[in-house]
Amino acid sequence: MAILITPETKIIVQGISGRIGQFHAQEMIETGTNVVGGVTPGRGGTTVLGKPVFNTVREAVEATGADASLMFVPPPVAADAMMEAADAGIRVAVSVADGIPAQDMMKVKRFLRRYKADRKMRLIGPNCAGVISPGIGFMGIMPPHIYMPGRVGIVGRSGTLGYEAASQMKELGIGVSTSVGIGGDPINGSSFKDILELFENDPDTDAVMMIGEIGGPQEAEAAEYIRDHMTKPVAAYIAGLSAPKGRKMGHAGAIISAFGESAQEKVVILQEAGIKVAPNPSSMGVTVAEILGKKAAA
Amino acid sequence: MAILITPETKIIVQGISGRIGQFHAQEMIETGTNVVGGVTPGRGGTTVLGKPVFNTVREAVEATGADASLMFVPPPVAADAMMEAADAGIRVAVSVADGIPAQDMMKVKRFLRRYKADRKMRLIGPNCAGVISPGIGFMGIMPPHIYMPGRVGIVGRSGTLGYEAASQMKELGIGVSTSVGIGGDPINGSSFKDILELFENDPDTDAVMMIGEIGGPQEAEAAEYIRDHMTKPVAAYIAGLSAPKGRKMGHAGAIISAFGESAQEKVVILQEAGIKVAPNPSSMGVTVAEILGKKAAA
Amino acid sequence: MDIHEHQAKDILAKFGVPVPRGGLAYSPEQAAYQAREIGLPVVIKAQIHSGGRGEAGGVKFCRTEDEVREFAAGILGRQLVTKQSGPAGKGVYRLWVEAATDIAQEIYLGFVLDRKSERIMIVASGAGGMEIEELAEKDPDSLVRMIVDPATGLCDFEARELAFRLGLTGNQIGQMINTLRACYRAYRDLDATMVEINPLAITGSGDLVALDAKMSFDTNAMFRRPEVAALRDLSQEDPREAMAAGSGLSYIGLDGDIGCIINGAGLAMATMDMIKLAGAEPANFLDIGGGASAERVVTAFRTVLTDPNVSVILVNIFAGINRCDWIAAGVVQAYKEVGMTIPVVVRLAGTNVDEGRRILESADVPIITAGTLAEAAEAAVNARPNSAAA
Amino acid sequence: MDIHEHQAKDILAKFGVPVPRGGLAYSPEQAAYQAREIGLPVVIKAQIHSGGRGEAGGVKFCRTEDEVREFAAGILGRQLVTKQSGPAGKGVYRLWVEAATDIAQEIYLGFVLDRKSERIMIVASGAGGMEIEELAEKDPDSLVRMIVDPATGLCDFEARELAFRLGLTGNQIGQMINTLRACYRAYRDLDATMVEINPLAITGSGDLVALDAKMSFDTNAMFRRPEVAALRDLSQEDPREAMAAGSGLSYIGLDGDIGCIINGAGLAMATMDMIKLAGAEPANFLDIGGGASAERVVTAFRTVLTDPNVSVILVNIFAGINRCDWIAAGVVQAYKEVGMTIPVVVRLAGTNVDEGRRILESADVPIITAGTLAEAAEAAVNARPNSAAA
Repeated sequence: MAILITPETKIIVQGISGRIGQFHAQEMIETGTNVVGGVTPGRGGTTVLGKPVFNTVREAVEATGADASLMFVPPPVAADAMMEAADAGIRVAVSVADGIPAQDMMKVKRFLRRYKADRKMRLIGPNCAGVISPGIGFMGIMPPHIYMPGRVGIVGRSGTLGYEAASQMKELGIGVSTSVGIGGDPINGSSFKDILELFENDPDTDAVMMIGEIGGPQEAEAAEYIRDHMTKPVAAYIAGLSAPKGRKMGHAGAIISAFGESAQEKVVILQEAGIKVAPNPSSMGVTVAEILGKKAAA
Repeated sequence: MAILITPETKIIVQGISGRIGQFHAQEMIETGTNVVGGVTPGRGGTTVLGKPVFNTVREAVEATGADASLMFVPPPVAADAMMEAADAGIRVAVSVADGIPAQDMMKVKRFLRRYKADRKMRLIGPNCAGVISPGIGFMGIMPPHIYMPGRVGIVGRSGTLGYEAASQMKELGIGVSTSVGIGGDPINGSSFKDILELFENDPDTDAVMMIGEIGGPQEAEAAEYIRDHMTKPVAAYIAGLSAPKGRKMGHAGAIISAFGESAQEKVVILQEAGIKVAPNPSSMGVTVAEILGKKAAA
Repeated sequence: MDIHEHQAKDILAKFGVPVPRGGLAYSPEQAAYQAREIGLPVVIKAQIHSGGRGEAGGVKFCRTEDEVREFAAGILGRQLVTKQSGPAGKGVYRLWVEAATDIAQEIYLGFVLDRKSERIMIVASGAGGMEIEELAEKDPDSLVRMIVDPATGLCDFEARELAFRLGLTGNQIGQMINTLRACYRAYRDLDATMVEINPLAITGSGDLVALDAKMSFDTNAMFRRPEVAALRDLSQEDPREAMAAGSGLSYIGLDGDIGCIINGAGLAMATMDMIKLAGAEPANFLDIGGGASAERVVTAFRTVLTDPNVSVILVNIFAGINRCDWIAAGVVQAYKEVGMTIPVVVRLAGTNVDEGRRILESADVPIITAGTLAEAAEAAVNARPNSAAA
Repeated sequence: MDIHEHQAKDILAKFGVPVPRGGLAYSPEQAAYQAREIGLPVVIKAQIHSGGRGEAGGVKFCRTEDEVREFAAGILGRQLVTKQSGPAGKGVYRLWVEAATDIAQEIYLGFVLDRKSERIMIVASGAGGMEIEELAEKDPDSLVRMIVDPATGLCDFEARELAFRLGLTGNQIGQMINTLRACYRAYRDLDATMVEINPLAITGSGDLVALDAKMSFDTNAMFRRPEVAALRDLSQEDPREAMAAGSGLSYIGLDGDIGCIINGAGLAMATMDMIKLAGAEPANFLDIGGGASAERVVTAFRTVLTDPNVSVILVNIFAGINRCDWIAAGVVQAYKEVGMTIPVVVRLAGTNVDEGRRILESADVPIITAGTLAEAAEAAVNARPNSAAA
């Protein structure tokens, strides 16, 4: 089954008529992803890559039955695209946009509270690589060939570190059920905990690799969830052990705050929750192999 | 038991140090109402009428265990007082302020959505006479002596028409369980339906007198509720049968809209829902007597 | 509180609504000057607080300065009676002169408070030009309604959906989003109760422009909107209603002969219903409000008596936050100060009723007292000089 | 994006925060003039984008114009090193001269984004004057935290509660409500990421006044805040970081000797971790971003090479939205255009990796290639001229 993208998922691409939207939509289609249409305001009635284009997400959902959306929409209007998708009934949305104002994301999170749980959209990102369920399809910008189908979930803030993990795992013959990039922004749609819950409940996932970094409270929250609620083994890696205190490192979110959010502190918190932490980014694959072995032994 | 004000209710008065606040607080205390304190920012630590005064509602609630608040706060800051009460854990609040900006009330209604049902404040008013449970106590500006204790609930937009009904009922020997003025503003804290639900569930109320007027959708909503969910008989009167179309009649809320909210239309809607409608404001008492008779016969 | 079309356009333009170029004129010469500045042809529009000006002859398309001067001279200073203005009409003291627009299509756009959702509702239609009541009747399918969540405000995607639903295309989509956003912000930031653009025209070249605009404001919020409150034009209001409001009274003149002085809007309406039931007509609605002093009662008498049709006055007070003794003192004082020549019926109930009755009894004034609402209404109807004829 | 104290005070004053009278000076004469206009004594404050100015000698209380002139002459044009400025310090090019205030008590007031609640958090303390980190350590009980619900904004009652919790009394309550409201609106309306007033002084006469103010802004939102973006002062930024940012690169200079060119902030941090683990130090953080062209890669080389400490360059790319062929072309182009004299280690993976490797192999450039992250870090550390000594 995997999570978020299953064989039943019907995907539209918001911003399909743009250069980048079209490039990745084509990759998705070529990899067998179930893309059913696209949305570009003002281009309703045209087709792109053989898929129908609509003026609004509502029209796209009504015509195609789409339940997922990948958004290639520029940062200044990316929040609006998210709210449009949520209001039109999309259930899973991925935003890759990098550079959305923080207050726009506050507004989106506020907006999503309109909907009851059974109707609420799950937002992945922004500023993320997206979601891939190898062998089923993907919504995002990742290179699909580096993922081997399998039974380990990956969840990470950083896109490239997610690739790194998948590739190290493939090297060791370990496949991926679903890999999720939750994005590097200070306010994002889904937290580590949100995705860990999905993996915990996914019968096709045996273990999870979680890739965190300096800044923000979500790794600590995840540690607590893993300790108290997860039955599946989790490995982790935290980037930024060498980051100098007080400097921003690219991701707006990766700021070391005064309140104990350094990489070192996160490693300790994770270890205290019983999670196996990879000592360096080259050993993510090996660490996954270890927890899988541990599980087999248990 | 009655509704909203029971013998257990502990009441504070926001604005107790003002002339009007003090006058009515005194009336309340003299009638045996359980007033436990007051709030006037900057007057914390003083006493009024022998009751302690606090700077904030939160402090008052912590010190006295108050769960109800009557607000004598000027219209420009009345909305803020409501939100303060809600945030401090007050469960029933009455605002008599007349002249609150409509957008302030939109904000209050929005604010109250923060709280889950089991913690949400019930707001009565604004621009209302308040609530009285004869023989137990009152929160408001009504003349308490015109109410006879009994088993008929009264709910109305207009304060003075509520007095009129109570006085006609007393004339006929019919007493009141609780009388609630929901207020004449276009946006108010509790609707007819909200209060009717309370009366329906109150073992000490046998029947209800509902006093509506031109403008707004709440009488029609109440009619539907009475028809579908109420077992107790309801009598009604709608003021404004002679009001000329398109003119405002005092209450900002009493505007005849284009969409079927005239007094005549409301009377028809209520009658179609099986509710006995008093033909004129002098026969409110008689109409209550009729429905009580009907009930006895049933 | 209503304002003039030109003021509404000014405000909306500042928020980003496209409006035609125009200028204000208080005389035929000024109108001609404005027409020259703007460039002929122009449209001249009488500025009154009322709709239906076009049908009533208050709007004129002019090709020459002479036409402008002639129309302005003919209408300035006149009362313009429209189907919304009431029979007395509204005085025309200023004209708005604006560039004539080539209209391809008319859109209706309105923002109001929806009492059901307790939120701002947008109503729009591709068949503009008509009143919203007519529209709702004649072309209900064209009406698009949208409710705005105050937690997030109007979102661009919502505005875009609305634009597509009205059948707009190309640049109009962006223009409509801007217009909707501007109207919403003007409504919210200035405590409006109504914003209406009708028509919002699509010009021959396909652009949107607001050809007429109405705004009303929440009187209760004007304390924090002094710049809006300053736009009030007393020449467009009933002088008695304005005077009464200044004293804390809510007064509305009506067509009957029974003057009413009542506390509470609900009781006032109910009393009017009773008068009607008793076969007469109220001369006014008057709510003396809460905490009324004797002075305010005297002012109420003076206000009611400015209406020459009044043949009897009915005072009906059920005091809660008011006090019957203060009211009674006011009635007695009115007798002394105002010079009463017509019968007065007084019914008192509620707070301090005994003291109130005592004051009335001990004063030497020829008041007819009543115990109940029904008695009061009946007594008032019967006390009229011509009631014997009935 | 940071701005100067005087700019923050200007902004906050417009929103309603009380600030002392003051003026800007670019020379000792201007400083003396401002002091004369304002009235002595004054406080002169070096305007740099950094805290800790007082301890570093950047703030001076002056009783005479001579003192003013002397202090200004001594500090203008200098680099001021504070505990927050980094070892190079920040250049002092402007001074803020303001009326000296009689301080009875100092309050700390800060507005930040709380990543846990994803809302704006207010942090306040009655023990102001210290940095928030110190405060949190030394007087944690004095810290009051309050989270603002964006659906309603900061309510007056919340501001009032906060004022009472800080022990304010009398007029200070209303002044604090105004100050909190002003800061909140400035934060929200201008897309700030931080507003800090420290100290917010209580004067001898009991009034509140903001003696220092800091604001930072969300770079991502500056497209819609041109008036804020215009306040940027490049003299306060690292020129290399600013230049890199102009080309879409995220560059931060560090103290080591291994230059890094990497895609993705996460992979960049991880690569730096690997370098450290291999016993060396990175010379910089550099994320080339998504969709990087060959030109951007060349710019990245140029930027890294401006640091004289760099003795080897490590290129580590795991391409998703990027493409290895474009990156490889960029590396080859950099060799041709930049004049490379130090070793370059390249690791490519991901989108179009085979084409990328082919380009590197067929080009006649002395690149050291690596297959994995670990190999790449190790190769870079070993390729340093002085690594044989290790």
